[in-house]
Amino acid sequence: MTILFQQLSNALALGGVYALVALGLTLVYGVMRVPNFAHGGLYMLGAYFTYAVLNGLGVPYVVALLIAAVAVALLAALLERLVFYPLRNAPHVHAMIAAIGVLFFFEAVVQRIWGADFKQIAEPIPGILNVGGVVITWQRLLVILASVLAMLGLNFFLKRTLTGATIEAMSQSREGARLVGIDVNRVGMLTFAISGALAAVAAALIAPIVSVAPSMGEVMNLKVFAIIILGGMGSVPGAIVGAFLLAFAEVFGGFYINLDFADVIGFAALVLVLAIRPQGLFRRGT
Amino acid sequence: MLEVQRLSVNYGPFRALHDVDLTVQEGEIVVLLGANGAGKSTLFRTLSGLQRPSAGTATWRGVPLTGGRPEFNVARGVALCPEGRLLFPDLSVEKNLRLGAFVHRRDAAGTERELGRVYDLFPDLVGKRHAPAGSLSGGQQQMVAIARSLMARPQLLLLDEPSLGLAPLVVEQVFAAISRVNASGVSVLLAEQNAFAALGIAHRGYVLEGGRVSLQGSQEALLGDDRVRSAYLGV
Amino acid sequence: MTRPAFKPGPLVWVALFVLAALLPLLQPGGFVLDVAINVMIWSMLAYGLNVMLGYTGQLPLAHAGFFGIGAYAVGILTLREGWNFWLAWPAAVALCALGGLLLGLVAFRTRGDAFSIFTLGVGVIIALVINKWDDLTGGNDGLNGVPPASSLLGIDFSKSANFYYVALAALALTVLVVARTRQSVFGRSLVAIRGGEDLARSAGIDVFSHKLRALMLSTAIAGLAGGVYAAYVGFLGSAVTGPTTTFTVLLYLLVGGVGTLAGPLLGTGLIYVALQFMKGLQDYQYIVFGPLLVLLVLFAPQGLAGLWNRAQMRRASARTERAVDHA
Amino acid sequence: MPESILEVEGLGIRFGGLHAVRDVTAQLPAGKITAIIGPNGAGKSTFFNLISGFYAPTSGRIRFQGEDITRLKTHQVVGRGIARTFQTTTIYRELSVLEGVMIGHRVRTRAGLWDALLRTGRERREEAESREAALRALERVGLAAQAHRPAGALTQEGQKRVGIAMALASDPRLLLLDEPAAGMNPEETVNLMGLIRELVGGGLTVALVEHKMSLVMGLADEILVLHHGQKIAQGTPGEVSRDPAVIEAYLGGHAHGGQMGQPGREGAHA
Repeated sequence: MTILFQQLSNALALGGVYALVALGLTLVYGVMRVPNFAHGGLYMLGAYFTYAVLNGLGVPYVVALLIAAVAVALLAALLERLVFYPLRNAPHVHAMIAAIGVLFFFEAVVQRIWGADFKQIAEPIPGILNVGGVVITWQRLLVILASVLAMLGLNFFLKRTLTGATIEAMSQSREGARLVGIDVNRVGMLTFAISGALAAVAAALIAPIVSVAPSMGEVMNLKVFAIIILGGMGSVPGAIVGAFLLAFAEVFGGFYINLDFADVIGFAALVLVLAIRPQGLFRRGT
Repeated sequence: MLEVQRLSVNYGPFRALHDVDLTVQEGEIVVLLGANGAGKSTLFRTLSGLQRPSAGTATWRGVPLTGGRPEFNVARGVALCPEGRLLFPDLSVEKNLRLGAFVHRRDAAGTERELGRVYDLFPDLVGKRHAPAGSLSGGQQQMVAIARSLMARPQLLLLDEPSLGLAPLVVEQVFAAISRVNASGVSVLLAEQNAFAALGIAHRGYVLEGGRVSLQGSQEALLGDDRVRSAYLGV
Repeated sequence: MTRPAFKPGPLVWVALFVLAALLPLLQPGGFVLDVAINVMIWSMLAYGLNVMLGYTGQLPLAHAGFFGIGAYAVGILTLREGWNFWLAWPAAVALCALGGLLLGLVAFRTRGDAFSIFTLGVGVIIALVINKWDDLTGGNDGLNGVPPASSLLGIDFSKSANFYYVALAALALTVLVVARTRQSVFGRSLVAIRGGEDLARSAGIDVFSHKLRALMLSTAIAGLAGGVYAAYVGFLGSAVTGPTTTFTVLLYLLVGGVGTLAGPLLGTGLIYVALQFMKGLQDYQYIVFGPLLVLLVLFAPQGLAGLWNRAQMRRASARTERAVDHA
Repeated sequence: MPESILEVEGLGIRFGGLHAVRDVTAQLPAGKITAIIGPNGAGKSTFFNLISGFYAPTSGRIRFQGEDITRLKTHQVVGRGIARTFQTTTIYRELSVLEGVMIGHRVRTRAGLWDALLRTGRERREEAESREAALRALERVGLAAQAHRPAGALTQEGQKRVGIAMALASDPRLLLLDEPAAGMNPEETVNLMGLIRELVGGGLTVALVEHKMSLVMGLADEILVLHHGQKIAQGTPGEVSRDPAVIEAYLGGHAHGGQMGQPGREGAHA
């Protein structure tokens, strides 16, 4: 029972992190129709920025998280301007390849600055919470709560604010958005910035649990792409459901079948779903 | 007024518009007739800023519309209700309409007022205000599209084939609505295949053929001209 | 009539390979030969990728995985099962073709971005399975001591200078296969698919079956390259089967020119050799590579061979215009 | 009624809530030119897409030369002898005219990957056949002299002809032309009409979607009128242009009894 609950809390925390990263990716895909392979790089940078700010400025964890989020958001917006905007009319393969280049660049730069070995971020609230024999680490609880909060915030922004509506509008009809007077370039940059901030928040949340390494972006990249294909590219609910599905498949598959193959199980689930439903779970057939 | 002078548009090697001259005076309804492929939609896309011309000018009240920035044109009071509607299908009708007022986002009261006016104009939409726009019937979607362009409070409304695919009764409703909008002081440029319905409410008209203006004149003159008929039916 | 594309004629290719065959006589071992063999291996992989991206218009991202399957198949069969390299190698190629078939059956239910990402996922699965399946692949420790290619006709291929000819022959075969494919009824149908699937369909082309066969050819070539790699390097680690390898080869292909016959060799040669001169940079090569990829797609997406083509075409059209003026 | 080459029966397709084509029953007479007309959005292109196997109908049947082809895939439909062109000039611009048109003959060849790699007799034979078929098709559309130019360098009309040649290279019995005259000037349109007549003279059946009424009225033996996805009339140009339902569909409800009702104005081409 305790073990089951622990696995459950692991899966929820992991799912929350996956969801935040995948949401940014799916928003960018919806608005720009670009599969942003550099997204994992932004996530990785978020972790390193948090690490650097914590160590360099000695500020509290939450402040470091916010600084990292803002920094990565700005960087993502810049990326949109410099790379994706000029490629908006080129074949998709081009944008995809450019994004891969950016990802490699980020990784190499981080490796240059911080080295290839793992970095540790201390848990802001160490220890565990014990409620009637049910045990959960504070950090996992924090991850779950914070990611749910971030998702609710995003939902509020998209559904209840006019600026948020412009993002949804643009993903449904780019020309329609232009015709009502929406500056699609600004929305594009904004969407990139949001995706960067979400990725950085996710990275800062999970960093105390996992170690920080340059390659963490590549791994995450593959997973969130799996998630948004699983959920249907561009679909917001699809990204969330896909994220938790993958997290549960990994955690419980790893626990009950073979820990070594946890990652394989996740991707195998993806292959299976796509073999049956090529357009993903949450996208209407094309 | 809208003043279009020697406007030409190329798509690659293909010239879709050829030296088009056209005006719309303040308060007028001008109809643009022509078969499919005659260049009507290209003209509208150019006037809205979606498409850049290769030559010529188009100005509204002296301000050029050809900078390739639709948001600028909307803010200057020129709104397009496009062919194919280009609604936001998964958003509710009301959200579509509110986004239509995006250029007036600092004037919340004005937007509420305008919302009331378009619901008056298209009462059918009131019951559907919370439904996704994509779930509506073709006629209702067309009403949403027109209403959305009105939310920008245009002084010049560009309507590209508003009767497309609509049942005759709905077409009459739509045309009555256009007349009312015009009566409130909005100038209208209207493209139509439905020549007689359009000429019924227009002051003047142009016939576009092969990207050129082949004929122009008053409502009466065009109604009586065989060439209008032949442009459509070839009889 | 000028040729519209950068196509060194068959004679140029033959001359090139004859020249290349002379290399071991001048440099019987060492650095230069090593670089040459590596360039041949990686350019073969780039040719495999080019069959899909260049001729069929779809970008699969599992190619390092198939390279790995080919390499590990040769490694396991020769090291563990005691097979002769000359049997293991074709078996590895056949295995990769079969893998391509299986992948295509599922992956071609998607197209465009989704196809790329889907195949990327498959590539990751392949790399992970190779990494985790300790009993078969040696897992993290890798597969050590893969024997060199066995002697054939009395030639000892454990010598680099001799093995060089194996790699050269494999590359020549690859170029021949790719060239023949492109210049065939079948290959023209692939180009038709690249130009637009709907148009190809309406021209009566069975798009699915053509894409499937192209992918099988493409993964078979990846396996061919992997086999050479296994016998040459003698050690196999799972890292080389991961997406980074795919992306690196994609960079070679882009630099050389997607969809051209000379591009894969040109790009691989150039970048690989340039890297050897920047040994100190090796760890940080992607600080240069990353922006280079971006700049390439921004400013010269057609690559070196592509740039050459464009210049040729411009010259040709200038010539015809002049001719018209004079007429 | 002449013998028909293609019959559709109760043909319909829905996209979500939209009934793009509804319960259309019609025949295309063999060896004739049938024009499919109707106001914008009437379902004409969808009708073509159904016949050519791009869309699977949600109801009804299609029979071609007596065979049920309703469920066939596009390449199988082309193999049976139905070729089509597209609304916009969709051709392979970067290929030479000849190579692009040779693609159209693919459906008559069987050479596969092994033939390509081994340069088999079949490969060489079919390559030669494709070339001949393409050259024949280019000859028919009057582009033989342009065979080696890049297709993208041709004029709009030239590119349309390449598209038609590509369709002809598949050796069709029925040719579907989707707005062949779109973007052409009057002179080019007249040339195109001549070409279509020649093709039909050679035994081909042609069906075309077109908005240029001068072309339709001057060319078609038979006209099929669609409106809101339904067939509202079929007959000779004379019959159709006097049909009140057609006039109403095109010119709107106010046309009755007005200027439009007057007879005896045929032939007043624009």
